Amino acid sequence: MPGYAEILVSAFIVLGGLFGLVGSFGLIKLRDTMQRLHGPTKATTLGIGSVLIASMTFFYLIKGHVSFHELLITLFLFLTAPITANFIAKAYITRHIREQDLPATSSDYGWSVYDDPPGKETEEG
Amino acid sequence: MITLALLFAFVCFGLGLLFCLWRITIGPDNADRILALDTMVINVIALLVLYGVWKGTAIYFEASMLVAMVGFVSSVAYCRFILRGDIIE
Amino acid sequence: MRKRLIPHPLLSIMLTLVWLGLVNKVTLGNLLLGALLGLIIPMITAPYWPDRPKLSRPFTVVRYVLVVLWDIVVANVQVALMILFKRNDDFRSEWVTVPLELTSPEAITVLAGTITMTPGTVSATLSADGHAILVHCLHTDDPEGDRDRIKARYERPLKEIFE
Amino acid sequence: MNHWIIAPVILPALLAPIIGFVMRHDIPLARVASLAGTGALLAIAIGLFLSAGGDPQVYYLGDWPAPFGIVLVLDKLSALMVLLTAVLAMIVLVHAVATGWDARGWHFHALFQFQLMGVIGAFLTGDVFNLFVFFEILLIASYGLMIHSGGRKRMRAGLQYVVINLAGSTLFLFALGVIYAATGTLNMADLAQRIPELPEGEAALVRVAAILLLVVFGLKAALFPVHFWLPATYSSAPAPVAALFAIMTKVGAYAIIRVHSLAFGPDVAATGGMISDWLFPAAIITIAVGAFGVLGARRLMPLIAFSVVGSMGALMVAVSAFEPAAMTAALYYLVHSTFAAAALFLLADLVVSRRESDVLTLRPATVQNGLFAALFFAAAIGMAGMPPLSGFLGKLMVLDAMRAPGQMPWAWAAILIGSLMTIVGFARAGSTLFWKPTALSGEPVPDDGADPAEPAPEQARAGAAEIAPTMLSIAALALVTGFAGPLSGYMSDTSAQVFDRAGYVSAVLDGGPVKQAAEKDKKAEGAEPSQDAPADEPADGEDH
Amino acid sequence: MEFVVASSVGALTAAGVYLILRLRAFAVILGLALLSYAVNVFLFASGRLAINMPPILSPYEDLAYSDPLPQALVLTAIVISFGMTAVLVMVALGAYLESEDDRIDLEDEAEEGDAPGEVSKL
Amino acid sequence: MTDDSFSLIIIALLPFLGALVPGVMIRAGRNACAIFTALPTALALVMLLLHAPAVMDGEVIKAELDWLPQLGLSAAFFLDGLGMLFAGMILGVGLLITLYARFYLSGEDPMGQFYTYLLLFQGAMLGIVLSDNILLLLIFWELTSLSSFLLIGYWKHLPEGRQGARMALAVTGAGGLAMIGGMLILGNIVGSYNLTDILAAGEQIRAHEWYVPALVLILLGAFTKSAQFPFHFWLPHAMAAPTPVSAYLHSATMVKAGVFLMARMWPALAGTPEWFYIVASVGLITMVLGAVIALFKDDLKALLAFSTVSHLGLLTMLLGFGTEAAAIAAVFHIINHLTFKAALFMTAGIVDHEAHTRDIKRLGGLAKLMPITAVIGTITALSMAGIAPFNGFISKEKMLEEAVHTVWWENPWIVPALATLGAVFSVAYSLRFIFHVFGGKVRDDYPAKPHDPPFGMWAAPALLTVLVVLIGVMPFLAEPVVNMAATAVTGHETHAHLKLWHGLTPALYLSIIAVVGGAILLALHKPLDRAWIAAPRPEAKAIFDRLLAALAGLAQRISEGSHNGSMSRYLAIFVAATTVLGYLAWSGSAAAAPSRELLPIPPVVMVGWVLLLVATASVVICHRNRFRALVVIGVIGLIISFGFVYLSAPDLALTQISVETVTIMLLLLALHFLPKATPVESGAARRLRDGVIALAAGAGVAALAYVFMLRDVSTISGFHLANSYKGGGGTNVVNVILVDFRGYDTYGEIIVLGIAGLIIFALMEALLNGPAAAKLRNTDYSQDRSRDRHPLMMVIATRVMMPVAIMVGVYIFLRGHNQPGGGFVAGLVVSIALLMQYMASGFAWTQRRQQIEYHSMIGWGVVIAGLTGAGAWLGGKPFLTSGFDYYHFPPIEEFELATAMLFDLGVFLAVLGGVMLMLYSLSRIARYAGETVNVAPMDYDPSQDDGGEGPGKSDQTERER
Ligand code: NA
Ligand code: NA
Repeated sequence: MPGYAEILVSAFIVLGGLFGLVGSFGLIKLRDTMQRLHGPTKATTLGIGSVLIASMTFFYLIKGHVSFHELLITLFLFLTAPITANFIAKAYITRHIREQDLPATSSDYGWSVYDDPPGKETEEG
Repeated sequence: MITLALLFAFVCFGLGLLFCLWRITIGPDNADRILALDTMVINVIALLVLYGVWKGTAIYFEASMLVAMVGFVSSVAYCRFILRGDIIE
Repeated sequence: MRKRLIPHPLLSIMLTLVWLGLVNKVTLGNLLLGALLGLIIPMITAPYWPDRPKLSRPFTVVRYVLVVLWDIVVANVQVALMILFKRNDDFRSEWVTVPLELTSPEAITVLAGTITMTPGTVSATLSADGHAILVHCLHTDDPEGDRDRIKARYERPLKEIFE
Repeated sequence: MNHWIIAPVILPALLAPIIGFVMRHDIPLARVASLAGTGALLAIAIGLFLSAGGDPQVYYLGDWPAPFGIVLVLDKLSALMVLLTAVLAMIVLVHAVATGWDARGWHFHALFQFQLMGVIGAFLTGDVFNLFVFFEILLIASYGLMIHSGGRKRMRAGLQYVVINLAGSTLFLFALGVIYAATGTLNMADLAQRIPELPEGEAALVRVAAILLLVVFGLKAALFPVHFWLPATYSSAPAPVAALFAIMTKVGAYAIIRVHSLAFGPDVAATGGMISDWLFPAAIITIAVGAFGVLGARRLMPLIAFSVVGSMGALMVAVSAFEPAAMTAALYYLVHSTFAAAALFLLADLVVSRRESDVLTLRPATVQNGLFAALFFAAAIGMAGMPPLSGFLGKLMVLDAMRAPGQMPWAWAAILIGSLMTIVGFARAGSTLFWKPTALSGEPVPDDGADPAEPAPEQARAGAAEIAPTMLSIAALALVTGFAGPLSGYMSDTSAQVFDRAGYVSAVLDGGPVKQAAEKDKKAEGAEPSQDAPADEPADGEDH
Repeated sequence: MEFVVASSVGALTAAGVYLILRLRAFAVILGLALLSYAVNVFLFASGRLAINMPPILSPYEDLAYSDPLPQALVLTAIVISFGMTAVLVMVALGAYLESEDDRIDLEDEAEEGDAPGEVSKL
Repeated sequence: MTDDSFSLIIIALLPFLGALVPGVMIRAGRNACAIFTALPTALALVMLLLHAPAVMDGEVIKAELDWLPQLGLSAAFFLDGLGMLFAGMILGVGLLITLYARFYLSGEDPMGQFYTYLLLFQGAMLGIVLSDNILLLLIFWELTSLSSFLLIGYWKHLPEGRQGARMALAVTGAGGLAMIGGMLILGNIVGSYNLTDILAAGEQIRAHEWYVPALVLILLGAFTKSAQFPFHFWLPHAMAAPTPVSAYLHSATMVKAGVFLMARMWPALAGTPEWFYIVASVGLITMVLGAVIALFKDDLKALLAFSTVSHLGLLTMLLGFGTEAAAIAAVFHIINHLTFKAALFMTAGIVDHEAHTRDIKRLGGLAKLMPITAVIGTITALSMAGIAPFNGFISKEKMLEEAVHTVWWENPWIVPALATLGAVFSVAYSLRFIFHVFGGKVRDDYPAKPHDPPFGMWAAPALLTVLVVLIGVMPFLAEPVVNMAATAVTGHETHAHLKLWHGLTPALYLSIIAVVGGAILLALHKPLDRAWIAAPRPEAKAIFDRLLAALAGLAQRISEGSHNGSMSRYLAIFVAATTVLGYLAWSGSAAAAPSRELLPIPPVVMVGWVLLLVATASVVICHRNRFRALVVIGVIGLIISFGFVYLSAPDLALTQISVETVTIMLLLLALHFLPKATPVESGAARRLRDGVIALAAGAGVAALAYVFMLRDVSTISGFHLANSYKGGGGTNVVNVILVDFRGYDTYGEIIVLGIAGLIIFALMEALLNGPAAAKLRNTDYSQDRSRDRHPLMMVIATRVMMPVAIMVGVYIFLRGHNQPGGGFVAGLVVSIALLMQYMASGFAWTQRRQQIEYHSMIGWGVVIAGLTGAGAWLGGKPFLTSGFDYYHFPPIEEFELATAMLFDLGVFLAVLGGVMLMLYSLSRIARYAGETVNVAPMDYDPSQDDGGEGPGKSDQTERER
């Protein structure tokens, strides 16, 4: 087992742990929900990213075979994290923020949580 | 060294889980709970991956993959319930 | 005809790669099986993705990806430092409206995702007609600057790529 | 290996999806298929019954040797239960088709066939976990049948039925966990072999497993104090379904007979008389519950349901002795009470659908009042255990068998007094339902202005096909009475086989496919995986 | 570790039992879900606990494996209880839609047309 | 079988065979019906009489057919003197009653039914007296109760009939059940249920410790049947029956069954002080009481009924004396009572039939209007009074004679005194019958103008009256019959000497006292009657009614109170009982010391533990907020899945996490329609109780798990590990167990899923076609706080995610045999992938883009799995025997094909179809509830618009149905 590999892997692991911890810490530290939303979507992403890199490095450098699994998980998380954050934000906005407290949209239509899309006025019933 | 690093990371993500638990328990909003659950999912994935590194096996990879997938789906479902009531209207 | 058989070539390639990643072993058999699945699955799911997005400028794509990755790292460090060392009272969170020139849903989605993954911003919702994104900044002293940065750094290349 | 053993499971299992998914829009076709399938099932059941004369026959699924794979065991007891199920199924199915019940909701026939599959599978299996699986099949099918055609009352009763049985299934799994933890096996024969040989220190686990299983099976068999679900369920279920459920309580009884006499019998040191000691008083109180319920019932369907509870009590009293003569009585009574319950529920359906209520108050007589009255009289004396029908013989056999000094007074008093209360209850119900009311005496008369003596004109007369199933059930009672001698001869052979543990064990464990790993098995057991499990040291297992 | 598993099973069971004793169908469903978790872990534990010994055979080395049988049993149990839960949820929904509330208890059996006096008529 | 025994069986069976006839013959007319009813009776009687000479010679004819040898129950009959006497009476009177009823019943009465019941009853009665097996006797005994229930309730329009029938059934049925107990004890003592054996074992029985219980139980049966005090009250109420029934059942036959039984069991049971004090005392009381009450009854049939009670008491008392002479007297009185009482009932019936009333107060002077009836009535009533020269006199003399010699509890006076008192009243009511009905002046206010009936109606009583006179005048004629029966009763040969004149005996003095006293009582009837009416006295029927009403009410309260529909109570009982039983079972034996070492608890596990406990507690605490509870449940599922990974069960982890997700989806979908919060409904005490039960159950389960995890056990799974690869072709042992070793379980499990799909579909249809539909229509379920239903971002992400997820599903499916995964998880993963699509663009849109028959998919899954299993039959192998092989086509590397994968495909399809059908059903309900359906994949597609004007692509919505 090459020594630099060990150091590299360990470093990524420690980094991952730190970012993961900070991300979750944001969850309890920050005051309002919208702020808290920033923690996990970023800090934790890097945390888990580091962990995945550590894992790949570990398997390649120490176990001696290439592992693509981690890439898949990364792909998955990168695809899903914004959507989740978007939904959580909307869930929060609809329950706690009035339309007038938000900046205007710059077009005729309001934000989609409050306003129907164009041509949708006839939908009710 | 790796073992030590792993131990450190385990403690970090473990603490992270406890923070999430705190948020889930006290809320105050359901959006916070969903957020915490989602974060918890990410922490668990990290733990699973690290566990695989520790044990030197890739056998737990499917679990992390699946956790990532269902974590997303259930977070969206919870949010949709709050947003629309019917999640697959 | 070709569109019926291979509705989304990029998706097919991606799926083939995903398959190789899943089986974690590049062999001829796996490649063939992956390619086969990469053809079949998009065919099955084609009804749910009726139109094929236009994609051009591969170089811009690569540059964009690298930029975003770098920004993600930076964003993470910044946010981590803020979480750790900034007093809660010192946070100045703002809502920012980012008017969009993009119209392709794919492009909008990528932009919104990018915003979420990068420095101190989360895209919260679109306007009902899809011409603006509502962005929440964790801490900002200059909302207009943030908006312009987003438009310049992310929207412009995306517009090149998708339209 | 006799492949016919699995036929009664596979036939409905293949037929049901075809009916459910291919013929779901074509009721006549589904009816034909269902009737034909049930007819074939009956033929197979008869064939199996005739072939079950000798030692238990074992079917090794997947060609794996016991106890490692799952086995089916066809012995006299399981053959009898399968045949009973098939006969009952045919009767009930004809009723359901003739009365049109099957068309009042979706998927009756598919669920019916699945129900048969579950019940028969439970009777045939030789594996406790597989028993659980088939319990679940028969239960989930019964949920569907129970709420067939919907309606408020049925739905709410159905909800309770589902909930209590889910709780029961959970307990079943707990019990199986304890069994596996204590014995390391799931095969019934293997259990029968291993449990007596377990070291004394493991007895406590075995005892807990035995008692938990008793509660689980008792729940199905409607034993006090886990019987409470039955009256509401049976009286809210569609009548033909309630009639089919006559076999469901018997599944619980069968499971106790099978599992407890194989693995936890009185001669097993770990359990000793424990099962009897609990089963007996529970059964006695069950009789009382049934009797009070029948006497106090204000509606016909609950009355019948309570009589089913009472009959299960009498049956379980005999089972609780775990002794051949009593078991003979129990088996005879089991067959009898199945048909008696079916007859009553089917008849009740004919009557209640015409009276439009099962409330036991005086109402205008229905069409064919005399016929219904006569059928009710016959079915009721069957259920109440009055002569000359088999109920009386069954009860006599039970009484005769219960001679242990500590048990006799209780058993006799409960059965005799219970019978009396049942008779009085049925007499009251029957005379209210069928004897013409009059204004002469101050008895309440419906005040809807109709002449109470005249049946409502729009009532449809029950055709031959509608009445035939009820009559067949009663005819079955008569046959059980008339051929009491040969039948109880068979029962006594059966109960001898039930208590012949060694015979069962050797049939299952000594026969079967050549064990490719007979010696390897020894080795594997020696190198027991969980024994020398090293603590979590990083193993460099590799993906392959 | 054994204590952790046992106490978790106990806690899940206790919570599940408490919830199935509530009066509303939804609480009962939650309770049954918890009980289902509890029993799955319980059944799994009947094969004893083992760490990093998944029963995936390795052709290369002679490893020790955890007991695969309870795992297979639990899988079967999970699937079955999934089907059961689905039905339960639908039945509960049906019962709720057909009446005013989602109470689990049945109301009094007595309905109009019932003459309680008839019993004493004997 | 000899001719004799064959003929005996025929005799016993004839009434039952004949019972089938009337129903058919009634179509041929009432006369034909009556004749064909009489035929079997007559035939049986003739056959019986053919045996008479032999029986009188002391021969006993036997016949036996096997019935239920295991129990000792056989269809065994024997004909001895006692049986002969009773069988003759039953058949003889039966013939007369058939004749009488032909004229008595009106044209509206369903005569065929009547004769059927009558013959059934006759058969049952005959069976009692001919049975040589006490179990058989019990069967016939209860049959008489049942058939008399039908006969008493024959006039269904009379509530009195209904109540009388039920009362008779309750009382005699109860006695019958007691008797079963007694008889079974007798059988146990003797070791045989054969009557002959039992009668021969009298010494043994009387010496046995169970003698008294057996005696009491059997006597209960006899006393209830023969209307002995305190069970006498049912008989008068049975008089609601048509008079032929009263005459037959309540004078001649059924009520004598109890007396018969006492006579029958005499050799086995009589002769002990217990016998004497119980039987004689009860008989004495009944005799006096019945006679007293009879005097004050105005209804002719009630008078006769109480008279019958009294005479049955007399018979019982005689049998109770236990002496041979008393037995002879009893037998003789049985005959006499039969003759006069049957005739009297028929007379009463004639009066009722003609005058349309049976009320003595409205009668009188009938002697002139219906002289024949009057003669018959007078003679037989005099016999009933015990007045010479009629037969009643002789038997009463004999009774008094026996009474005089009887010492009761060292008191020689009490029995004769009471017997005489009974006789006094007996004379009084008999005379009243004569004088108040036939005597006196002709009235003009009868409800109908009475006159003598046609010959057919008075022929039967006339014949009996002839017998009354004949036996009275020439009693020696009856001697052979009496001896024949008495010999059978006592068990040794008797020599009865029946004379009209015995000289001046004490009995004669007592008789004279009785006649004089009776005449005085009749003279004083009016004031006595007033006093009687005024006097408070217990009304047996009222007591019985109240008792039964109380019992039924109690039963109703107990039953409905305990089965009150309270599910939570049922479950509490279930859990508590299980816990207690489990604890008792556990503590019944000591457990051995632990044999395994504990595994360590690393910090992450500690964290997981805390998470699980806190989450579990929060579910309980916040369960009223249903949505929140569901979120927390998600935590529990996540932790448990993680635990499964940690504890070497990757397959379990995969399954757990995916099942949990789908389950939560399902719950969310249902919660959409359900109340969002659970109200507080149980008080603190209730919650405390539930908490205690819950904690006890939890502690029990935890302790159990802890204990067994500390021990080693040798399990069968070594075989699976050893054979998984070699025999099952897979390295994932769990998967090989699922699809191969225990594939049958898995087959069952997918069937469960298939059934679940069916039920949910059926349920949905039922709901949408039931009252729920209206509720769905009329309730607004929408909680659409947000206006965007299908956000663009989600739709776009899903377009990429779903194919990837499906790919993952395929991967998990294909590798399941060798690595964690398999058909079930794959099915769920693909379901989740589809779910993503549904959540993104809505169910209806997605569904419409691609019609997938989820119904058929389940069916195919189940069928494929089943056929894969059955395919093994082709090779002669058992169901589910698997096959696998490795293939190698260069340049592709070697791969494996196994039938188990086909089986797994079935699993996959069933799971996918099942989950999707559930979602489909819920979605249909939602649309029914007013949900609108989009026609575009996303709310609004900005690339399609032309500056925000005009309708976009998604603006058209449609509504289901
Ligand atoms: Na698997
Ligand atoms: Na095989």
